[in-house]
Amino acid sequence: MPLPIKKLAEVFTNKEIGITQGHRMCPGCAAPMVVKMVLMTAKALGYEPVVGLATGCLEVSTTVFPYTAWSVPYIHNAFENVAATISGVETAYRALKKAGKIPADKKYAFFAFAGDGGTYDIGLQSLSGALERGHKFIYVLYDNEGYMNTGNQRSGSTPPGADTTTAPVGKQIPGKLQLKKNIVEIVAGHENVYAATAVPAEPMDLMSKVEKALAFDGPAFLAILSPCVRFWRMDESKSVDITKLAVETKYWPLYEVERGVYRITRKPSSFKPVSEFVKMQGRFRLVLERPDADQIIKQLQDYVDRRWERLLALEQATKDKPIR
Amino acid sequence: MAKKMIQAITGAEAAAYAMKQIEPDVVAAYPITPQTPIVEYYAKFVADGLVKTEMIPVESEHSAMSAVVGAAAAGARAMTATSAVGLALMHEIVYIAASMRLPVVMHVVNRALSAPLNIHCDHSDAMAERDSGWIQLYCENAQEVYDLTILAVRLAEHEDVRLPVMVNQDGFIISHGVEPVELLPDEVVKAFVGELKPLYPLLDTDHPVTYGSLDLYDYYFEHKRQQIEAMKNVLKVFPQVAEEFYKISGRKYNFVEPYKMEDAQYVMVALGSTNGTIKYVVDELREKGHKVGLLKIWMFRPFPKAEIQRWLTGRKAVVVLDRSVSFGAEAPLYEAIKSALYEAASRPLLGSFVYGLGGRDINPDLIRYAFEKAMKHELVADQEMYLGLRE
Amino acid sequence: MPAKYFEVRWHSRAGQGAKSAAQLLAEAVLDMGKYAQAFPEYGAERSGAPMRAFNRISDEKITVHSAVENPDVVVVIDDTLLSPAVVVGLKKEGVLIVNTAHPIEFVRKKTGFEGKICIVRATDIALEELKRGIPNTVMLGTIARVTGLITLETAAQRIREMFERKLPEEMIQANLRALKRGYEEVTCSG
Amino acid sequence: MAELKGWKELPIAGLVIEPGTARKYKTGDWRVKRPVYDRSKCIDCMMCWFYCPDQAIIQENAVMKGINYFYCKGCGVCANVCPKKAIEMRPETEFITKEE
Repeated sequence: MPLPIKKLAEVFTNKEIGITQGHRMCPGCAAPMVVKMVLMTAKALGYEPVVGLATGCLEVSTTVFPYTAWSVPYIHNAFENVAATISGVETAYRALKKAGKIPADKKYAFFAFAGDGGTYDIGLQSLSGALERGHKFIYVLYDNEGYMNTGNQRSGSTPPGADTTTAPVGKQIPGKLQLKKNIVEIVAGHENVYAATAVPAEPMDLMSKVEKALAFDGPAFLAILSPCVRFWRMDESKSVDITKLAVETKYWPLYEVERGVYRITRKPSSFKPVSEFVKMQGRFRLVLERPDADQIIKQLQDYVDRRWERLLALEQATKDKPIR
Repeated sequence: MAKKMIQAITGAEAAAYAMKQIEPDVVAAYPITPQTPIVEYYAKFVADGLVKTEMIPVESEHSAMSAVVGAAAAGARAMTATSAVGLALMHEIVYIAASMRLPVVMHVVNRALSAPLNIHCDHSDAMAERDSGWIQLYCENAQEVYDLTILAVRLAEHEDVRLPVMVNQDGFIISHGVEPVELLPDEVVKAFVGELKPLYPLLDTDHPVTYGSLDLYDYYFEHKRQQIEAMKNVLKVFPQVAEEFYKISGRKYNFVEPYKMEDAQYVMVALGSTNGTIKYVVDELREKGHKVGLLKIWMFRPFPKAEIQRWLTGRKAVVVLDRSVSFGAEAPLYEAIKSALYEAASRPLLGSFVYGLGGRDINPDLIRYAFEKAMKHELVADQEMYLGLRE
Repeated sequence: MPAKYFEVRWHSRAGQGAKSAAQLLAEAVLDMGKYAQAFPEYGAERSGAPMRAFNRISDEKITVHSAVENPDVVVVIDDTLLSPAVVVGLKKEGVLIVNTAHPIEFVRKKTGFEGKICIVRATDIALEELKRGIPNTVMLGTIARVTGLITLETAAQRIREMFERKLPEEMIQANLRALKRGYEEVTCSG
Repeated sequence: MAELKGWKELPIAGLVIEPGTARKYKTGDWRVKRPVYDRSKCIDCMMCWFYCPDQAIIQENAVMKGINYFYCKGCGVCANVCPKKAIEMRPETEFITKEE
């Protein structure tokens, strides 16, 4: 189990977290919180993190030359290839370890961080290849549901109805029409993987999944909902709260898939309507002003309901039946 | 010098064999015709436990180069191989590897770019990367593939260079043609290439470094200037490394190979396997009393301008053969030669011949024809001509 | 830069609208029959980070595309940004225009600028007139008054055209009142 | 740009060879709202420290010591996650003269 927050504070009183101050992410951005939680968990367990980053907000805002907000080894290669890049790093580690060229007592943890663009879209092939090859790495998706680094363009993760600059809410078309890809199932389909969802508002759940990922003998994937306060058009102080609401509305169910076995890690006793999540964000404002707004919300509600039922059924069906 | 071991092997096998002796820590590669046998041979070496290399069987060339960048930044000696559209798919990361100053060695088995789809030799793939910041070496035969691969490791990793190297061989013609190759003993190669001294390895967690920062208008230019300097340094370092290689092999390499150049008045310049055919024609024409010669280019990047000037100044005519085109401009090798001769005290007559696109054969008759054009002074500097093309 | 160019540098925070304000000024200048450029600075900064935007204005066609180094006017949209850095390169005979509720002496002390300083309570005026603390239209009025680059009438016309299809009439009126107050309520040193 | 280094002085390849140099970079001047902390209400739960995206909460062995205004961008997450309302967000302009 992860350390309680107060205990973590003690551990990190005089210890580097791995990401430092002086980065240039927006005020209230959830991505640096995610990185902190992930790296603190690894470091508290005695791992030496090595970080790869896909091009994106987190990348440009943390490494403006000559400044770096990283105090762990870090590599950014390009947008679409963080998984391939970290697989090269991890393979180098195995080769050099075998050759006795690096200290045997060091516990390395290889992380690839990427946004949804670098994961769902342009980086999907590289991710799939690295998962299939079975590299021991942890891929952390900070999902802000759009190309936020470049000013709010649509991605394969943008939810329907969200206003983006490349799928704007227009007079004819109500913003993005398509549902998000189910990235966790795509990843879980590689079978010999650990895949899980998490949110900053449930830190113990998140950090225990990082722990599992670290211990898992193979590739691991964490999909973490990471609000973009700027383009979700919301109060920047509420970036944590909204992820709690995402769980409570079934928008972002918390579960994990370990070698094909599904387990829901948070089952709220009652749920809130998905409209509460939607109405908290300005990116849905224009679609909510449309005459067919109720219908659009109902479709989203139906979807999250069905997906929840399906998750429950999968949990039941896959219990004690790992696929590998 | 160790006792000679000569084997009849293909260019691809020569490449793989050199890699086996170098025994890089990591090889990441994706198969593509006509590079495939290199990957296959190497995979077998790994499977048979003949090398300790960790191989990454990636899902694309893009990931091959990406993984090689990761591995090299981590502190490993890393290699890969590709061809044509595979190289084109890597393109983005080819630049990144050079700009991160990672001393990677890559085989490029030259093949035409699509469309239409073609699997045969020309140099359009490598020429599209000529400004990527990689050192480019071109091989005439399997022996050179073997030798220059070994030499490339030392050149790439030299502290004044720290740049990746592309070792080019002509697709099918060299990669699949069997020729005798003199191989060096394993221990000689291992001693020659030595251990990689990684610079700022990622795996040194006690000294964390940041690779691939965001570098805007206040610093990017300076970092490019460093790369320019590293390329200039290649011109100093290459002869030193070549001299050391000569000591272990008895084979001499340089930026260019002059062939019967002493009194040559009509000179041909080319890259790759065609040079061997040109040598044959030079011999033949010499027998008839013609003062012809060949200047084979081993190193195209950095471009050895001073050497070119030294060898071509004062000749009567120079014919440049290009196995690629630059649509709307002059062919790459010709353009470079012409530019180098701008400052020459006595400029020769210049002619540009494009040949061999998509694997179109180049035979002695065609080369003889080009020499004859030169000897008849029928060259026009601004007029590109074509060898072996139907009008 | 040649004397024939008049140059403005805006200081604000990413997301505060300096880019749009510079564009608005350029459009108003064009309406006056002059030539203008507006261009922001693109970096890695996120919302809230200090950022800059620029204008270049001339009676003749502008062909220069280089950076503005010695502006004639510096406009500071957020007084929490005041520091000597905002007046770097500002011509001695230039003007520093600041949106602030503080006195001129405060601005002088914060920036060390010895030339002409003009202040306007643009955020307060915007809050009073528009019910939102977006000071751009107020600042445009102030710039019209201080620099004479544009007339109040042209600025008003530009605002009307820009908002006509987007905002209800009462909001357009509010913007025009904000513009006028920016013109009238500016205080300058010396 | 006289203070910037020339190409001979910079490490190669755009590498940053010193860790965490961003610590020298002030992000506190982005702030328009300032978190003000009331020790008397604080229970040292460390929620503010845990969530602060800019690591601007100063703590020692899980005892809250204050806010680092050199980095704090004023997002208000700390005030929002504080279970005891020990942090209040105030307009930065209130403090602009006080620091003289």
